[in-house]
Amino acid sequence: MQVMYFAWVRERIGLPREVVETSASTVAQLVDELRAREARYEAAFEDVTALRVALDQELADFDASLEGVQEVAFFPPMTGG
Amino acid sequence: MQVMYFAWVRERIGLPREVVETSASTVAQLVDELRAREARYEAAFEDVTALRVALDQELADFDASLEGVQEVAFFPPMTGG
Amino acid sequence: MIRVQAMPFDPGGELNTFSQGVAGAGAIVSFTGVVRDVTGGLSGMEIEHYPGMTEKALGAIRGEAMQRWDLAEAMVIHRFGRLDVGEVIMMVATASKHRKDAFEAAEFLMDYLKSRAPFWKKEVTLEGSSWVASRDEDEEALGRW
Amino acid sequence: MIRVQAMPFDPGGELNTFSQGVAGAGAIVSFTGVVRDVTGGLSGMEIEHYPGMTEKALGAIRGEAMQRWDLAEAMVIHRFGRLDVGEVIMMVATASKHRKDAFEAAEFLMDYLKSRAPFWKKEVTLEGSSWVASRDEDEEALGRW
Repeated sequence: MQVMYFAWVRERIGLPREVVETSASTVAQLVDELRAREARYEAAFEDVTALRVALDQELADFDASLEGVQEVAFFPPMTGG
Repeated sequence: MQVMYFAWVRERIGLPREVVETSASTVAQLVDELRAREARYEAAFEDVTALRVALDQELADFDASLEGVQEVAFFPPMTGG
Repeated sequence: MIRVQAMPFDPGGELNTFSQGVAGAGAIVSFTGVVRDVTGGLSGMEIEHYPGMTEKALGAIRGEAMQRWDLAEAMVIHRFGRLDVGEVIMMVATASKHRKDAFEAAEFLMDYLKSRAPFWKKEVTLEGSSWVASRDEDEEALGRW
Repeated sequence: MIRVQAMPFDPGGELNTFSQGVAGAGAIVSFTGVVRDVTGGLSGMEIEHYPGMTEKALGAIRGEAMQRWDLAEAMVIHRFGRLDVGEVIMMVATASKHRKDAFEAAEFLMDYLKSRAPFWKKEVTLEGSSWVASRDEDEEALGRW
């Protein structure tokens, strides 16, 4: 599964994207797996309410299923315009 | 007193402005005087609710006083923009 | 800035000039009104106005917008005289730190100048010409403010 | 029309091109966002985005605006990458027969792209750089629609 990070999530984790082997069935489970990896992931995901997630480039909730999903992206709330 | 006419009021009366000698103390009295003059004035002022009036270039009501007023203008509702 | 003129003007150029003149205000809203042949057969428009009162009325409307919203600047340009289909009739622009202020003030300017600035439009077709009737909804739009 | 680009663009030129392309729609509203040094000391801005999702999100927001209002056309241009103070960040334009539709749709587009299109702004000063925090009022603005 392709996992992407943007803005300060990318900076904290230290890379823009990576391929993750996971059996997580929801976004929340994937977050728990990533957070358990290393301090930099823990730092990025310490407050999930400050984060947004997109599944295959559509905004989703953290309890959404990962079934069939190829691309997961984590980022802070958008600040365009 | 300078009296001015715009848009279809001007067209019905047939002139854009004229000096009117009047002792009318309100706009409504001036309208009655003008209407009594000729058919073209009667035609212009037949429905006063379809008209607007400005006194010295400020919108006013038909019962407004003419005291001290130098310029009266009659016209249909505005259609700018 | 208020301008009442017979001459055509370039809305894009005006927008850029306006925008460059308002340091500190990052939100710029513009409204442009263009003569359109909606029904088919329109050859143009004649706009009559009341010189003197027009400038005063637009100045007062602009002044009220500047007081009611947090604006760095507000601009109104309105043409009079003969206009062809496709020509720009008028333009409003507002600049603020906040997009909401810029939007609301631009709508306010449009609503007020529609019904309170002394302009009268006459549509010219091949068959003749007729004064544009005022619309109840334009008068009602003022109720919002 | 949706455009996401690193290159600067000319808002006045875009407004004119847009306006000329929408025959029949006499009411044109535009919003332009400019990098402003509000606090003093800002040297520029970095805008990051999510290629692919950005175009999809803007397309979906534009599509919803076209459905909900009587629009002839709606346009969004948004830059990414490094921008200096005074540069234009983005622009929205709408065209309609009715000024109310043009205004509302432009506000809708702005409110949605602020909080739903994947852009992130970073302010760059001489002391360093920091991500712009999202504002509660931007999220709340969506409640209107």
